[in-house]
Amino acid sequence: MTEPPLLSVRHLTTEFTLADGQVARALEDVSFDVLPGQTVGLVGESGCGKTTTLLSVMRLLPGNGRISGGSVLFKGTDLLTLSEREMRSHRWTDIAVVFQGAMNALNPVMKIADQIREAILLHDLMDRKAADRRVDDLLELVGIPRARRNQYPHQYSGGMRQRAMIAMALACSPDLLFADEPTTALDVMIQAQVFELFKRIQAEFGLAIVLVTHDLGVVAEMCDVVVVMYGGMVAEVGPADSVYNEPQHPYTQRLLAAFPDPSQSADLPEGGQDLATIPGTPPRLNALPPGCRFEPRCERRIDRCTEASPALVDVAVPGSGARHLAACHLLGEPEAGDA
Amino acid sequence: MSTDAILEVRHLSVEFPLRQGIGDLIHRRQPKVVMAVDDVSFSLGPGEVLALAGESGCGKTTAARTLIGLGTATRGEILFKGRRVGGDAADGPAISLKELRQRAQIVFQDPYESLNARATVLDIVAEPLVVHRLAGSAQERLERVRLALEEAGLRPADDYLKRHPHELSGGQRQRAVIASALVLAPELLLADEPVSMLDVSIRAEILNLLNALRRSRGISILFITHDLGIVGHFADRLAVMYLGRIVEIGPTRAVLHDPQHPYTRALLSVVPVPNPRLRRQRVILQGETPNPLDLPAGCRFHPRCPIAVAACRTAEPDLTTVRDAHRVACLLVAPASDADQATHDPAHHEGG
Amino acid sequence: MDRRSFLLRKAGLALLTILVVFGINFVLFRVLPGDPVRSVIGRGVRITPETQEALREQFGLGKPVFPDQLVDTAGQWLQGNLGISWSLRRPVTEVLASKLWNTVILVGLAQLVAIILGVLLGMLAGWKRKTPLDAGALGFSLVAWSIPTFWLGIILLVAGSTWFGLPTAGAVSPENTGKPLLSVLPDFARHLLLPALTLTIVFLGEYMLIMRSSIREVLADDYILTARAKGLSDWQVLRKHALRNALLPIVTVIAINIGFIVGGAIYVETVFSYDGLGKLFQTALVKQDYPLLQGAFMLLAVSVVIANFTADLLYVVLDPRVKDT
Amino acid sequence: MGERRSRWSGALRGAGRAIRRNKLGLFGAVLVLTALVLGVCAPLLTAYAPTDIIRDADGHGLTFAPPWEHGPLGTDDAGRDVWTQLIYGARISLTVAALAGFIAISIGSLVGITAGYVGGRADAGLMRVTDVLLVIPDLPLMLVLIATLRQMDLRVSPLAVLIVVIGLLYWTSTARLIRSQVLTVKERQFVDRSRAIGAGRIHVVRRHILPQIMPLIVVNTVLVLSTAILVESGLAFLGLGDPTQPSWGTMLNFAFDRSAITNGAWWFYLPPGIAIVWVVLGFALLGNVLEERLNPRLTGHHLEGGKGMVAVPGRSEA
Repeated sequence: MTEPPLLSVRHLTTEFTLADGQVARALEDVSFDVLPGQTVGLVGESGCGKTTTLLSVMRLLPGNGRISGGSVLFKGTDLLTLSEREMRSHRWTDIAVVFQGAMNALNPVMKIADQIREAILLHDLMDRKAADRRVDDLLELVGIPRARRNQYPHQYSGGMRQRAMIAMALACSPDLLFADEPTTALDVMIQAQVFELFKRIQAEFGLAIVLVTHDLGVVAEMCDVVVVMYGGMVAEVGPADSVYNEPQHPYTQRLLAAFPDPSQSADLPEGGQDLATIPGTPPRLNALPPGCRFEPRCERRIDRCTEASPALVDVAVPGSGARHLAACHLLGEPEAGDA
Repeated sequence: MSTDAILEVRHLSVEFPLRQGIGDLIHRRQPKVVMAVDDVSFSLGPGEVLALAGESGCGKTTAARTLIGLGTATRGEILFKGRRVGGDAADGPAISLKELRQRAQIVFQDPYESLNARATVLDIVAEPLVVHRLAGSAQERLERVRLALEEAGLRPADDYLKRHPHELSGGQRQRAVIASALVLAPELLLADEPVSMLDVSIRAEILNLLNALRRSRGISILFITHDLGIVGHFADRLAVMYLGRIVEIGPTRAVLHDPQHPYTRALLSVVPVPNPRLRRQRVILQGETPNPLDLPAGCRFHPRCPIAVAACRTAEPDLTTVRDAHRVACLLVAPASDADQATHDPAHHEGG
Repeated sequence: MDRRSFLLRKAGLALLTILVVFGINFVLFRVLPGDPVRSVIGRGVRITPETQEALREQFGLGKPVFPDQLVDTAGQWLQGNLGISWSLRRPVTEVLASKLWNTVILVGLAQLVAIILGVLLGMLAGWKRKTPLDAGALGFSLVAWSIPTFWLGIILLVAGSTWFGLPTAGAVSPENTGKPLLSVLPDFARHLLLPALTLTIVFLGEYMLIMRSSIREVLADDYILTARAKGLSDWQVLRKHALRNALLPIVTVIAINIGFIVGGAIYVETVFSYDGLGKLFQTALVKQDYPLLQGAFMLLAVSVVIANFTADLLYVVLDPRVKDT
Repeated sequence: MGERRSRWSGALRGAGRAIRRNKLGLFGAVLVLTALVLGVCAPLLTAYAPTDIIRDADGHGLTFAPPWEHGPLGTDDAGRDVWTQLIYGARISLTVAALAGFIAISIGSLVGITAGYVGGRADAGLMRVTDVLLVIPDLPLMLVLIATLRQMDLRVSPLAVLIVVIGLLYWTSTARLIRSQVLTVKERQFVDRSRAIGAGRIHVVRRHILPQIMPLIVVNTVLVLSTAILVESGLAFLGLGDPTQPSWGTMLNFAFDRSAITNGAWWFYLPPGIAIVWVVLGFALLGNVLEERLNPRLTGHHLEGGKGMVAVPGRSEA
């Protein structure tokens, strides 16, 4: 903990006004850190708030969303205190995003090169000529032939669109890259290529990456730190190794058990074996449980679980120096002074 | 191949003619054809689960759709319990498409898309009974729908009958789809990526449900998937497809544990494993699957193959048996007689 | 589908449409009661038997209807010979040519203003959803769409002449008739104002409405979020990303509208006695001057087909993904 | 039969719910309904027949009498009661529009569903016809057609000619819209599933396609009806209505031709126009509400965030 975090999300709370006028807390008390050059996995099932976290940090929530509390410190500056104009100057130059399913994330009537160049020119980083050169360099970096720079998104394959999206995200040399399900619609081989690319650019530019995904396998292969989210809250956060091998939150435990491990499949009995399941479904925004949000599906619930929402407590192996936290009443209460 | 197979597919090919532009007509160009499925053969025994795996565009979905008559086979034949589907009775035992569709059912990938939003669960599950005029009275129909729902895990059934799809979660929708497939007590289930749209915890439930059905009812399942991570938990046999062809087929454990085809090896090496401690040697193929309109000569995998030799550019390999029922289409894989000699194992070419 | 196939198909459609219009004209011409020569020349016209014979020859009226008459008529029409107006006793082509420009200027001006204003206001309304601007735009659009063109013309005619002393009839004042257009420009503009305003209001409403919903759909697309994440301001997002994508439906609507624009011109020119093709068409209708009616119909249809094809070309320029829609 | 009815009523009930929830939609419904009631109850609301000539004490026709001399809306050039003509005109205008609209929607739906579901050559052929009709300028075509038909002494009411011509020309946009919707629905997985179960074409169209496009047909009916009213009034204004059964358009034709404007008889040319706007606006409002309900993409967008997004700024802590 000697190095100051690049991004520090503290007690972030975001609300949505639903169609029926009800206000729902899509994010509650979300806290995590991203150190420079680190890869952090934001993992959870659909509706757990991982994309909302990204949009809240970037302050790009839709019209019915509203950040009602907490802070987002980027290099010590609270992004939530900035004016809209100041916030705009931080976007892309400090934090860039690779969006999900790059088909719709790219403007269909604008040439790829122009879309990449746009951000460079917008933030006045260089003149037009230099920007064009930079676009060529970026395309080469992500492996798109120069001949295709002036094509339109529909002329690209899914994998190439995602590469173009990555080139675009790198255009202003950000320190932090959010990748929102960057390979969801892609085949495994293309997914492997894209992640290889992520690793390469990270090694080359030393940027930090926050990978938003539902795929526990991808997180295990890519990330140093895992943030497991459930129902708009952080269930568990810690080094990937600890979280995967010593999961503390009942949700993390069940989730990992439900996820098939192909490296183990050769040892399975003939005809396969049933996977562990989690009964029930994740909570809907319009019907959040009053206490712990996992309580209705938890087999180990106790009385307190229905009453109060648990806070994150330190569960790290003493002396390991790692920061491993989980939010569960079974794990005890947070000590005073804990973040 | 065994004659008591539920399903037998022989040399199935499916071609799609490409729509021609006016320019093509003026210049009298030959209509182009996409070979979606190319000379595919396999069989499926009673109570068996065969996984058909591959990347998008490999022809696995087209194959499944063709089996149930949602596509037309260009060549080859499909036999259901030894009876030729849509065949002429003069050529031997035949089964009509209508009867096949009563005894074989398909479950699609997207539970949000495969249910008509304006129908109730009762309408949806009862539809096969209505189409085949199988339930005499409304009461009997209701009873059979209830049974199917309970079997698909929607209990108590009465809670779900009047619901519309938007009132169900993703997992419940897929259960409703499965219930409507079960209502006719089929012998064969074609499951086209039935869990790929579902969250991890829900996915496990649906896979367990399919597994239970296979065990309790002895339903044979053809399981179409792009996810090699889940087949080990579920399938008895695994077939890997690439560009319309089966490149490797065999008992699941044999294929996963000892993949022979370089494509299978690469594919398996990049499946994400939920274990941060495991650092594997990964074979990442460069480029993308070639355009099926312009198939490479010889082995269609050779342009991306890490171990290709000159012969691969000209000769197209057939499936050859390496061990028992494990068959591979690769020139560099030794046939069964040499199977024990490890020196012929292509793994050594790769150094891994 | 590639661009060339798309354009070839559209060109084919244009040609087919012109053929169909010609066919309608040809058939309707023949089902009219009476002597076919008379229907070419007109009832009350006195002509020598020689001329009559010449005309009979020219339009092949002595021969069988199919194929000879069809071929002869098509030949005549292709040469620009559309017969002689019964009421005006001048060649139809000549009459049409003399009225064409007045209408082109009226319709063109109104469309230009309506498109520019409609796109701009519609964009603002769609962007500022649920604001007074949005509600106002929606209200105006719906009311403008609901008003019959001719009635709006009447209202504006009464209001304009009573309160602003604007002229109520003609394209220029009687004393200026026949003078070169440039020399009487102010007078021409005064006459143009009310009819053009009427047409503008009618089409403005529709363009605003389409642009409003089009921009709202586009703004819900993912690439808009990308653009915002890049640091673009809302206005930059609108201008650089949303506008061009939102314009595509407008182009389609304008293409479809061109036919209705002609209808609007007929109403407005009738109400304002504006000396153009629309008024001519209405006069021909009242006087049952069939050659003139059909000639005008042919000219209007061909203009619409050409304008429609131009809109298709524009669409190809705007959308790199041209597909068969 | 029961199922069929429930599908229709289902679509209509959905439409009804959407309209009731929305003030503008409710307003639109009120506008249409009042016009309908006035037309239906016309004989109860006036002492005259539309052709009756009002006479003064001397027996002269009371021409161009303003409302304050003869209530409630004065008289026209021939001394007929404008109010009476107006409410009887509602009958003509609405009937012509309803019948023409019905023809147009029926043809349009049939063509759209056939072209979309059957596909292939039927689709290509039907769409060529639609495209050509869509491009030919509608008003000139109608004028030429009606003029010729009249010349032919067909011995049918001019209103019948109007209904048929409008009905036969205004189905094209409906057909295109429904076809593209059918094409989308046809590709949906639940249609595939139904086919895989063994369902035939009729079953698929009845059980899956129709219920999906029914809301679209309802919206389109509303829009086609309003178009039909506008078109009828326009044709009647150009003198192609039935002078013995004046619709609102015919009234305006009389007013314009018989110098109501130069006489300042605004009570003659304002009410029919207002009546047309009244009804068409009613339909337009209904259509707008239904369309917003049909298209969920219109409910929100990415530029709406802005200033109110961060509610509690600066509660930063170390």
